[in-house]
Order: sequence, then C-alpha cells, then structure tokens
Amino acid sequence: MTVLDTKDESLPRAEHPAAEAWRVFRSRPAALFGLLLLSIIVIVSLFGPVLYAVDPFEIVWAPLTPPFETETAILGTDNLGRDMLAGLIVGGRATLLVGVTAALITIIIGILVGALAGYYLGWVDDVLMRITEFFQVLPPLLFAMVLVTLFSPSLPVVAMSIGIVSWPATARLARAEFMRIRGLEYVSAGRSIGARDGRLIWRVILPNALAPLIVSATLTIGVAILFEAGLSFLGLSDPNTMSWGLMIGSGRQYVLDAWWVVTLPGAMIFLTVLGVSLIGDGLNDAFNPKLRER
Amino acid sequence: MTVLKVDNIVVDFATRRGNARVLDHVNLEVNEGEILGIVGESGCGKSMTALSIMGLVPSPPGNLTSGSIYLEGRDLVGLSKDEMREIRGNEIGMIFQEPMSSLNPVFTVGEQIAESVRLHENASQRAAWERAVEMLRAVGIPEAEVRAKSYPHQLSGGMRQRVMIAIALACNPRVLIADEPTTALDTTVQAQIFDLLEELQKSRGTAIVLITHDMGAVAQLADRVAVMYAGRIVETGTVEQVLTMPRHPYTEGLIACVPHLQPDPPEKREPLLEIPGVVPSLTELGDGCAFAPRCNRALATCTGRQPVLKTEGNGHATACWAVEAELENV
Amino acid sequence: MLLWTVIRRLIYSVILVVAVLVLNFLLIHLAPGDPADVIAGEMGGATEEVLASIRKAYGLDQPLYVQLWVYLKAAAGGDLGQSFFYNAPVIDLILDRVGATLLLVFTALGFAIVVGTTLGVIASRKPTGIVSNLVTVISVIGYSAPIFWTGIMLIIVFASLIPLFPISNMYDVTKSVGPFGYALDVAHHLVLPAFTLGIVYLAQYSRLTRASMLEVLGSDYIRTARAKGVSERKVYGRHALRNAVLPIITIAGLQFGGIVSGAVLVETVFNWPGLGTLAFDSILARDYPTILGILFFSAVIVIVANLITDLLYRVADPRIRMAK
Amino acid sequence: MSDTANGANYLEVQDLKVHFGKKGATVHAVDGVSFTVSKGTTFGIVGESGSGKTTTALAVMRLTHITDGHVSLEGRNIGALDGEELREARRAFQIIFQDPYSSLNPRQRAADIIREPLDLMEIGQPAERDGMVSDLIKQVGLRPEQGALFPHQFSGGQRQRIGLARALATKPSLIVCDEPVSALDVAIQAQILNLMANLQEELDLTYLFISHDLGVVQHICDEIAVMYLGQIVEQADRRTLFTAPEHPYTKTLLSAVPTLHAARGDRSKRQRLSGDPPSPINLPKGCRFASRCPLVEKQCHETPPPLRAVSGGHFVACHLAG
Repeated sequence: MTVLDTKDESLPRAEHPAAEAWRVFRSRPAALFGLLLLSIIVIVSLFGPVLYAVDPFEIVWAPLTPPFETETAILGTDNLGRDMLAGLIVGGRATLLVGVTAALITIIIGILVGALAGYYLGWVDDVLMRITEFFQVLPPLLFAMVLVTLFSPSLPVVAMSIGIVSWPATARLARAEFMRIRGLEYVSAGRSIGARDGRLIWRVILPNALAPLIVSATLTIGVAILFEAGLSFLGLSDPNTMSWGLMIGSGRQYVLDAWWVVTLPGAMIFLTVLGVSLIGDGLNDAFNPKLRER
Repeated sequence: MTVLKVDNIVVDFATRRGNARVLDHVNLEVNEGEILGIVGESGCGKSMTALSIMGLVPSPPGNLTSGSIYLEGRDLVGLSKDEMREIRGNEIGMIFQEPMSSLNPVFTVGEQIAESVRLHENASQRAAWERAVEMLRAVGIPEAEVRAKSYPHQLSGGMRQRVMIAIALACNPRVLIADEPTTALDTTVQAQIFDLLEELQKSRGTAIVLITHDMGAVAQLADRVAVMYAGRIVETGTVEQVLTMPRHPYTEGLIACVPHLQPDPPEKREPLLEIPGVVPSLTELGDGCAFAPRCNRALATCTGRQPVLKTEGNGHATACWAVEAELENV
Repeated sequence: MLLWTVIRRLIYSVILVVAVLVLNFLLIHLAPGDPADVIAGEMGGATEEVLASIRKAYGLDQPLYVQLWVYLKAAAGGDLGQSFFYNAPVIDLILDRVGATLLLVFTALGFAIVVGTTLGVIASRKPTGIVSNLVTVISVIGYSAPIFWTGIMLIIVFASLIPLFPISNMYDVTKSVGPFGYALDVAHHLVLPAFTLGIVYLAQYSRLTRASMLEVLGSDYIRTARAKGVSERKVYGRHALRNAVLPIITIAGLQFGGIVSGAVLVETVFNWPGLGTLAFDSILARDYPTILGILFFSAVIVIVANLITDLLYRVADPRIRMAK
Repeated sequence: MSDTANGANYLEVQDLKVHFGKKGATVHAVDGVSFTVSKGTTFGIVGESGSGKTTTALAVMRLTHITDGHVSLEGRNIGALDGEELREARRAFQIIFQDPYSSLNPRQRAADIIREPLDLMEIGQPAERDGMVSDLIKQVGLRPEQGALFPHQFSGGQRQRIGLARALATKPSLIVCDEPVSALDVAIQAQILNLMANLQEELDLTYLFISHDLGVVQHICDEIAVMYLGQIVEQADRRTLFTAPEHPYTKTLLSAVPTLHAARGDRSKRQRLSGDPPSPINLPKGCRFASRCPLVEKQCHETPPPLRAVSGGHFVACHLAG
C-alpha cells in the first residue's frame, strides 16, 4: 500500500522552459527594439535590391556628391561616383551572410571542442584545451588578416578565417557548462537508466547547456560582423561583392572630405550589431532565472 | 532579566504573486544567559526573525511593517543605519549555517576577527590582532597565533564555524544569534560546536537565540523553545514542556516524524508518523489557521479564524483551537 | 611553491612560442603557390634570382622537417626573416614599432580598467539606478560600434568641429621640443587613439564588474560583514571588490589578444606608428615575412601578458596561491 | 553459490578500492571495503564527510571507476562488466540521489523522466509504456496527471518521489539510496522513508542505504556498516550496533547525536573527538583513527587493525575490541 499525495491542488500550468523564456524576452523593450531593428535590416537587405534596382557598382553621378544634392543618388555618391544608397541596401547581404556563416563555424567548432573536453575530461580535455589556449594567444584580427591575405579575400575565406580565429571563447564556455552539468545527478541518473555517452552529451547535457550558448552564439554573430567590417576596412574584403565593409574600405581615405562615405555604411554595421547585441542581452535575461528575480 | 524582546513584529515581502507576510505578529523574549531555540521547517520565518533582529531584512522587497525589538529596553526599530551598525557585531553577534562560504576568502581569519574589534572598539591594529588570537584560543583553535594567519580555505568546516563564533563574540555581545550553526557540519563536529556554544554561554553570560530545524539540537542546548509555522509562533514554552508534552498538533508531528536515535531500538520497525502535504505558500494563506489543511485534529473553527497563543499557568503557550477547546473541557 | 609555478608556466610559455613559430612555418607552406613566391611577396620584383636566393636562405630545396629546423633555429637567434618590401630584417622593423603599440595598448587598458571598474562598482550599488543604466548603454554601444568607425567619427568631430586633439600620428616635429615637450606631445596625440581603443574595453569591464559585484554581494561572507557592522562603503570597497576583481583579472588576460587586434585598427585609423600600421602596410604590399613576424611577435606579447595575469591572479586569490 | 540462491549473498562487495588523482597525491576515497547484503534487506553505510560512503555507493552503481576489488550482484560480477553488457545489466540496480533539485533533468516533464528508462532499456511494448508510467507515478504516491509538469513545479518531496519512480521503472532488485532524505524538510522525510519501506515490502527490494543521519539509519536499516576514512570500522545488525558498539569511533559518533530526551547539560557521559581526520592522501601507517582515538595504544600506530568478528555477525576493526 502506498500513500497518495493527498494535497488537493489544481494542476499548475506546465509551461515549457522555452515558452517561459519567450515570455521574459517579450517583456524587455530593449530586446524587442533589437529584434525590430534586425528584422528591418534583414528585410531591407533581402527585398530592398528588388525595389531599388540600382547597380551598386555603376557610376551614376559625380564622385563624392554629398547626400540630398541629387535625386539620382539621394544619399550621395562615393569616391567613384557610385550610388551610396544602392550600396547600403545591397551591402547588408554579404555582411550578414559572412557574419552568420562565421558565427555558425565558431559555434560548431566551439561546442564540439568544449563538449568533448568537458564531458570526457582527462587526456581528451588536456589535448583540446592546449589547442584552445594556443589559438587564444594569436591576436584574432591579425591571425584572420594573415589567413585572408594568404588565401585571397573571397567571402568563404573571410567567413572561414573569422570562424577559425573566434571559436576558443565558445569552446571554453561550452566546456565549463559541460563540466558543471556532467557533475549533476541527473546525468548520473541518465547513465544508470542505460543512456549511452552520445545521448548524454547531445540529448541530456547539451539542451541544458544551451541557454548560455545561444546567448553567446547571438553575440558571436555581432562579433563576426565586426570582424568582417574590420577586415574590409583594412582592404581585406571581396572586391567583387558589394558589402558595407567594402564601402568603408574604399572610402576610408576620403573621410575628411566626405564624411558620409564611411559614416553611413559604418552606421549600418553599428545598427545591425546593436540589434544583435540587444537580442543577445534579452535572451540572457530570458534564460537567466537569477536576473529575472531582480 | 530580559535582554532581548521581540514585540509583535510583522514583516512583509512584496513578491510577484502579491504580499507575503513572512512574520506575523511574532513575540519572543530572551533572558540573560538563556538559550532560546526557534524551530520550524524551511520557510517558517525562523531565519527572517533573526534577520529582523539584526536589522538585515533585505529591503526591498522586505519591510518590517510593525512591531518593536527591544535590546535591553532600547527599541532597535527606527534606529538610523549608523546606529544599527554600531549594534551589529557589537551588542548582537550572529553566526550562519554555511561556515564554508560565510568567511571572506581573500582575508586571513585573524584579519576578519580583528576587523570586528576595530569597528566597535577604539583598538589599535596590534591590540585588535591580539584580541583576534585570544578569541581563536577561546573558541578552542589550537596554535591560535599560527592559525590567525590562515585563510579560510585552509581550515576545516568545524574550524571555520569556530572562527565565525570568534568573530561574533569578539566584542562580547549581549546576544548571539546562531542560525542553523551546525546543519552543514558532521555529527561529531556538531557536538563539538554545541559544547563550545554552551561553554561560552556559561562563561560569558551571552544570551543565545538558536535557530534550527532539529528538535534534537533544541533538546541538547536550549532552555526554552518557540515553534514556528508559516510566519507565526504556534507553541512556546520550556524545552521540557514542549518536548515532553507537545500541545500543538504541528509540534507533535514535528517531533514524531523524525526518526530520533534511540539507545535501545525496538526489534520491529514502525512506520513514522507523517505530516501530510506541504508547507503552504505565504501568499495564499486564508483567514484560518495556516496548519489546518495538514492537521489531523482540525475543527470547523480552524479554517475560519486564526488561533492566538493562549498561555497556561506554567508559561506553556499554544496557538490552536483544538488545544484550547480541550483545555477548557478539562 | 610560487617559484615552481613560475618555472612551470615559463616552460609552458616557451612551448607556446615554439608552437606559434611552427604555425607560421606551416602557413607559408599551406598557402597556395610556391613558398618562395609567398616569401618574396607579390611585389613584381621577385626575379628568378631573388627567388633562388630565398630558396637557398630558407632551405626550400630540402625536406620539410629540415626547413622547419632551419626556420626555428633562425628564430631562436632573433631572425624572423627579411622583409623584401622594406629591405630590412623583420625583427628590426618590429622592434622599431613595438613601443608605440605597447604605449597605446597599456594606456587604453589602464583607462578601461580604472574607469570601467569604478563605473561597475557604482552601478552595482543601485542595479536599477542611473549609473547602472549608463553602464548598460555604454556597454551595448561599445559592443556594437565597429572600433574603426568610432575612431573615424572622432576624427570627423575633432578635425573640424572641436580641434582639441590631433587626429593623426604620434607626435608633431614642430611641437616636440625637448624630452618633456616630446612626452607632452605624444600624450596629446595619444588621447584619441587610446580613448577609441579603451572605450570598447571600458564597456566590457564596467558590465563585468557590475555583474561580478552583484554576484559577490549576494554571497554569505558579505552577509557576515554586514552582521559585523561593517559600513556599506567598506562592504563594497573592501569586502566585495577584492573578490569581484578576480574574474576581471582572468578576463583581462584572456582578452589581451583582442586588445592587440583592436590596436591594429585604431593605429590604422589614427596613423599611429605601431605594429598595426606596419601590418596594414605590409598587407597592402603582400610582405608575408613581416606580417607573419608581427603575428608571431604579438602572440609573444599575449603570452607574456597571460603569464603576468596568471601570476597576478595567484597573488590576488589566496586559494590559488596556496594550492599545491 | 548456494548462498546466492537463497539470497544471503545477494550483493557482495569484496576488497573494493577507489582511488583518485595521480601518483604522489592519490586520494584513497575507498580503501578495501567488503560486505555482503541479503536480498530484501536494507544495508546501511554511515559515516561523516570524507568517509567514502558515497564513493562506495557510486562504485557499486558503476558510476565511478573501480581501482580494485569485486562487486557482484546475484553472483554476477558487475564490477567487471563494460560497454553494452554493463548497460544491459543496469536494469537490475538503480540509484536515488540526495539532491531532489539536481537529480531531475529540468527540461523534461515528469512523465518523460519516468518513461526514459523504459525506452532506453526497451521494457514493454512502446504502446504499453504510457500505462506503465502512469502506474509508476501512482506507485510513488503522485497523480498521473502531474506527469505533465516540469521538475521545478514540484516540491522537494515530490521530486524525490519522481526520482524513485524513475529508479523503479526498470524493475530493479537493488536500489542504492545516496542520502535520499537529507535534503528534505523534516516533515517530508517521514513521507519518503515510509514510502520506501512500503515499496521494499511490496517489491522485495534490497536497499544499500547511505546516510550520515544515525537516527534515519537506525530506523530503516537491518544491517549497518560504519565507515571512517575509506574503510569499514564496524559492522553489525541494527540492534547490536546501537546497543553494544565496540569501536571507539562508533561510540563517539553515537554519543555525538543529539537525542530528544537527554537532559541539558548532561555532558559527562559524552565522548568528544578532537582535531580533524588525517588527510586521505597521506594516510597513517597504522589504524586510521589512532590520531583521534581516546584509547589509543602503541600498536595502533604501527599495524592497521583488520576487520574481525567479535561475535556472530558483529565485525570490528580495532585492536582493543572484544
């Protein structure tokens, strides 16, 4: 005979953790603003070129025409007389593409390395962490500069290079989370009821480690975009694809004569990363129950 | 002589689910050289009572809504922050449950004791250090001069709790509040700390408020005891009265549901008495007795009105309609 | 015990340095094309004669492991190769510029740490107050604005609108009179680049300090301090901050590579004559020995910085200091 | 083997050793522990922190490595199993943990937590499993509709019930209980202890019960071993251990427990230990308790005392006992 838990209570709503996180996220004005900002930028980048069909490489007016002087190039022209507005609309595609791809590479390498090191510990951890430390002593931008210079500045190379130089931070974070969670009793319980290593790593620990990793992944997109912009500023971007970075790179010598050539694409990058960062912060609050109480 | 008198204090906490009355008209008295035990389960308000006395109720969200706390006749409620700071660590000392995390990891234990001395007495650095060493000796730490230069992580849990006691007693306070001082410690270490507390209480005449969930600890150490449930005191009296003749059904349950060590255990194992259900949420308390939904002696009145403490001739007081009815019928 | 730790860390650092050299070596050989071409750069002047001399100097006709050995031996002697663009030993080029970079980096870092932690501590006293919101705003902007863009914005502002600070170079020959005048002039030139570089890390440190302080302030030993009657000022300044700086030291060490990276961009924007402008110029010239030399040398700087933060951490945290 | 058949040597642990760390700094967490448990009984291991009681439990569960020794269950050497064989064998032995908060995956609903072992071990047809889960939930005193909730929506006691249901899902015969009630409020402890006792009777379970709480151990265990620094110092049935303890450590431990009705100030009979136990890295040559023992003699520092029988079923590791 067993005693039933007699406490008579109406069943509380079983809210999925993700639903709860979204509820918190929704209540943050800054996070919603970030989401709005990024949505607008993404939509403009995707559909803008269809509505404003001007070739960003085409010379349309006199070089270095300031904004609002001619209707042909409402935001002015660059040093070659190309339409700034066309560049700004199209340029987001390459920048966002490189940013997201690089962030994906970063996250995948980072989680893979961190998960294996943090789960297996011992010599696996030793080897992987030494490699991670090695990558961390190389100043990331310089390393990326070297890689892009050696392997030619095309979009895939730029994305790959950014991924290769940025994964160590993610790996450390993933490792710390895996180490913490693998010591929790539900992982031991999982092993007792017959779960294999693969299941424990990817189906038990990873979902529970996901919250900080998603936050970091979001912020990584921002960092990758900044990296891409930095490389472009140094002249290391694909010269055949219009991007905000390329606009900055080719305009940087004319800053003092024509403020708009760098300010405008730079502002686009700033707004994009701002959107991403605000979303990241919002997710952090949403996933972090400690902050939620405050 | 009454050293500390807690007079009808009410503490409210603003939570997302509404107001939680964490302490509901709590009255306590502690006499000089006496040990008062406060027992109850987690969330019953025993730790909050301690924090209220210390003036450390986190605010917001907490708020001491009404009542007074008299230390040797002086009302602590309404004192300025600076005046209250002068009292903490000086006239009232406190030790906590987790000796592992209650000491600052980057300072030596000697520094941490000496700091207390220097805050409250006009002592030189050197004099304060000497007092620290002397206190370490007083709490039974061998090689006190050497140990004073140790960092907390170099000491065992029991040693750290002794250091906490040394900090709390360094300025010879009138009252020591011990909040679950041995819960995190091993049984044999717990016994050592109990011995130490009793010895210090005798030699220094410090009044002690012992907050614990363990009836055994109360039996060992306390003179009088107050049992708390859902922010109220439900029963109070001398240890003999409450432990041998518990009146309140909750006190009865609390004593009977724990398998206490018996010197001569019976051959056959009997099921333990259970208190069904769980502690109610403080934001959802009704008008009646908070224990009524779990009580096996609940009457109709219990869900309607809250019982108040009724004192018998010998000072044994209980807040229970069923007990009151029984006592009237006798 | 500490000495042994230092020795162990030193050995490990040397291994890392060698690993970076090996990486450099591999990069030359992994790059598409003839390594001799890579070393000579794409500067047109690479005649067959020059290539032959490079092949000989680097032993490119020998097996790979021999080449590696030659390369490592040369590096051990301080020889990082020859820049065909500048026509000078790479090591000389680097040593000539490294001082300017270190000056910039440490000024920016000092500024970021001092102002950042101060803001963070003030913010932690009122998690919903004005300073706290300011920290949030600064940190979000610091996170999001491309560093070179911030620099260019400052140049635009200070070039014409408020010409308070020079916007280019490290000193002005006409104004640097005498050692004192020189120092003053350099300091004057340093303001904008150091501010630009520092603001990013200021943003991070202020945010980190606030988070770290808030966590420490919730710990049991802070409650103990309050129960002793310690004043709030001392609770923050003495008890909490000493513990809250520990993660900041760690992060500062880990981020050092990032700061050096940022310096490359800032130097390029402000024409600061450090390793960054050298790297930029050599990338334009495809001067690989110089670029790789800079990568190697900046990695060494990071390794040394990590060694120092590691030891600093041991001093700051008795738990690590005492550990066997 | 005949012993195994009638259940006397249901669980047999022989000279179990679990060491951690590298050469030169080896922690001897468990250092030569042997005991046997009969089917359907509760074997308790008591000790203070650092005694190795939890490590022993984890080694029996094969959740930590075994440096040396044998663990056999119903005559099968589970200490030597590996890979898929071990995974399959795990059906027979399950564990419940101390911390009701960290022992349940916060992202799984209660019913999924209980169902997981059924899926992993392929117990029953998939279609039957919902019904089995619902039976298990009822068996531990919860309502089936509560299965839809997430762990954080339960109280500590209820979570412990879910952990128990998960352990019962594979129909094990041995359940290792690692301080199952220590983290619970006193009023809830009784609920769980009674539930465990009922389940033992119903399902003929064997418990290996790890605890530091002598009151709880006395209440629930049939046979008890006292551990100190990685070794068993005394072992006896429940009545013998509490009425006639032989080892000086057991005696101090018993006298240190605050009892309900001992009058205050009655200290004279009590024995107190001084100092801290020696480090598990640099163990003394002789008896490990010698440095704190009130009765210590010269031989205690020189030779380690073996665990020997002082009377039927009562074992003591002390030179001076008996």
